[in-house]
Amino acid sequence: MAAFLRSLNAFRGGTLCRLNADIGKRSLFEQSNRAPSSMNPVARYQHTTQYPSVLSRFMSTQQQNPSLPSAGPPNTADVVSVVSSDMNQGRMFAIVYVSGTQHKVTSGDLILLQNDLPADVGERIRLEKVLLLGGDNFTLIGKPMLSLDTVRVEATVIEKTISEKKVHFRFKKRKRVARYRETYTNLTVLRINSIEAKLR
Amino acid sequence: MVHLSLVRMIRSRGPDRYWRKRFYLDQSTQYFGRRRNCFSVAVRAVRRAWQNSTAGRKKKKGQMRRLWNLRISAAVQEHGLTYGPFIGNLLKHNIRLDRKVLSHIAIYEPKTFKCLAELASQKHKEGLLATLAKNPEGFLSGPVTQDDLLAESVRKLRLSSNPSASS
Amino acid sequence: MANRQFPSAFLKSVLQNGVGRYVCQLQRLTFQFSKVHGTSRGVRDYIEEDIIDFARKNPQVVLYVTPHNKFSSPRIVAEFLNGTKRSVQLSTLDREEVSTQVDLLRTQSGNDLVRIRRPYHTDFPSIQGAWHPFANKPTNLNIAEFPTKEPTFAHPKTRRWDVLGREEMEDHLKEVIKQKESGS
Amino acid sequence: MSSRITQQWATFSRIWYLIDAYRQPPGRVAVAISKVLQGKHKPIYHPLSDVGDHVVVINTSQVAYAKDKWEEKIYYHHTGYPGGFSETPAHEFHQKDPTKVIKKAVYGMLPKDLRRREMMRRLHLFADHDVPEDILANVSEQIKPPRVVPRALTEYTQEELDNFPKLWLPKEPKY
Repeated sequence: MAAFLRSLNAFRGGTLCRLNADIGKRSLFEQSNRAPSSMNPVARYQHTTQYPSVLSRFMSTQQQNPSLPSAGPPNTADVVSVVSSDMNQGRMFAIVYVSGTQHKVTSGDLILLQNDLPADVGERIRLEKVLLLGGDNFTLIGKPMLSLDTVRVEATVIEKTISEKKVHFRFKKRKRVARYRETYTNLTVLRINSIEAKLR
Repeated sequence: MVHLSLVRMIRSRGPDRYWRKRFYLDQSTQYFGRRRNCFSVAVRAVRRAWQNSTAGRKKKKGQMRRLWNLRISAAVQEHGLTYGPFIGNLLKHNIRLDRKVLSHIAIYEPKTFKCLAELASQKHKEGLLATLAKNPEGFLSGPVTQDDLLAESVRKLRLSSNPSASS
Repeated sequence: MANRQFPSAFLKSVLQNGVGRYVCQLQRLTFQFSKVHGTSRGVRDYIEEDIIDFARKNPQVVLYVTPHNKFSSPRIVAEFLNGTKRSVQLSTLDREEVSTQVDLLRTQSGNDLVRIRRPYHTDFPSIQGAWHPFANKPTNLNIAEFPTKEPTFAHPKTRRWDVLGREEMEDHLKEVIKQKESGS
Repeated sequence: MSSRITQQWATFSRIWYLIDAYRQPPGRVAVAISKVLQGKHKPIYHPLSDVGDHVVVINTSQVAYAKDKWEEKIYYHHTGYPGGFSETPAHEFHQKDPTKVIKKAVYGMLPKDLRRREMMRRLHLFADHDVPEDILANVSEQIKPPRVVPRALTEYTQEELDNFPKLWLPKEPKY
């Protein structure tokens, strides 16, 4: 995660943040090209309006879902029908618990497990412990897990290998204590094939 | 000093002492200065590196957890809740998402995270109301402002000065 | 140890393996061993006992058995679909250990055995759209004039009377008292 | 799928915050400011990625130290040369430059490394409420000051003073 964010950070050096930094660097009293906020109230969100796809996605969260009845608290049956129609429409993600760790997965993902799964390579397995299922407009939260009838996450074991060499070394100075051990952990790579869901 | 194929290919491979040193010097090939080629310095550097890597594998787990906690705390504050009630009340709901996944959701699936925050804050309020019902006297000791105190003391003063007003 | 001396990579697969079906990545195995040396004994046992079974179970793997006295230290050379050639030393291993080494090569993909930087790979990091600074801001900030008398950015309130509000607490207490009275 | 790079621009965009230091304790203002400058209010925070926001502070000349701290608090400085040591009480320090008290408080709360210089460059301090328009145009949210702004006796109108409930009346001084 951290490495990923750092790589993101490397990307953005050239564009927006430099623009902001330049504003800071310039004389504070220099007139900016940007319109004053009184003229255009949305001016301060200028950098997001340049990318309408991003903004519109979040504008949609402000609006009510038209298929939900607007007045009063939502009825359970209505919510179930709306969520059922949303399901399997777009891409979904699930949080699965495999080999002691939780992973957020969507179909087509690769995940790396730090142990040796009993399944052989090429076998298609079902990940049964699903903690959460989400789509663009809905979230199903398990307490703590969703039932087997609701969600079905399938994966293929595509690789079983070992990690790089890890040196375990204990040393005490002036005590003639030095323990050197090389270890390799077993790794399993899974390909997530499908996430299917159905409310019953 | 990196030995390539020639040393490895000769028939008599030399004394053990030589290869014992090469074991350490092979590890220090990318170090700077005398740490690379001078054995007595290199062996200390390599051993120190191994110790650091052994300790670092353990340390990393704690560091990552601290970072996740900080991120969850920042994300949950946008929804008007703090870290402690959020984590505690998710557990009361029996939602067992771990901190790695929660911080990941906070960045990549903000709508789902908002749902989780709302669930937690709802449970938080329920819990507070339950404790309030057990201890109603705690109500007055809480939300007292200067105005409340003043109004209370004025009322008492009037009662004591004018007994007919109370009846 | 994580530095430039030790290479690292991101998680990947060869040719989208496992999306449709799984394809075994191991293509060729060459057993290089000696017929006379004691170090090759485990390999010889493996070839006598197990190699036929292995060949039957994995018809896609081509096996070469090349005994020669020059191979005083026996090894297997494995060739993978992505062109990787990897050799594994087998001297003084017994039959079962040789068997595990062969099985490991069968299940590997031929990618380098290096430190993996992230334990997952995804083409769709975000389904709902990633967080950005405006995601959870109140919308009335769009038309606010600064400086304003009602600032919005603050650390959340943690005390009970701030979370619940005075009216909500009063209502709740009244209800509790009502229930107690009706119950008694 | 839209381009991933444009999505990052929104995620990593910096926004500008405003805070009014009018009758606020400098230390508590600095706590709020330093968190925003470091980016610790964002779920994408990482110490190595530079995600801090800008902060504009107004009315720094009006900060309020508690009790007699203006006399008691002393700012020390040493030039490094013999005899280069100097002690300045807070009130003198504040008179020299009315933005310096907040600046020094924030500076001390930021991480002591190379990131600190970049963060301090995103801190914009103004002694009064006159802020250049181009800076004010960037501001998109205001930080709530840590303390409820108290009113001085002189700031109450005569009507409010007359209507204020009195428990007792002070006696007229004899002299």
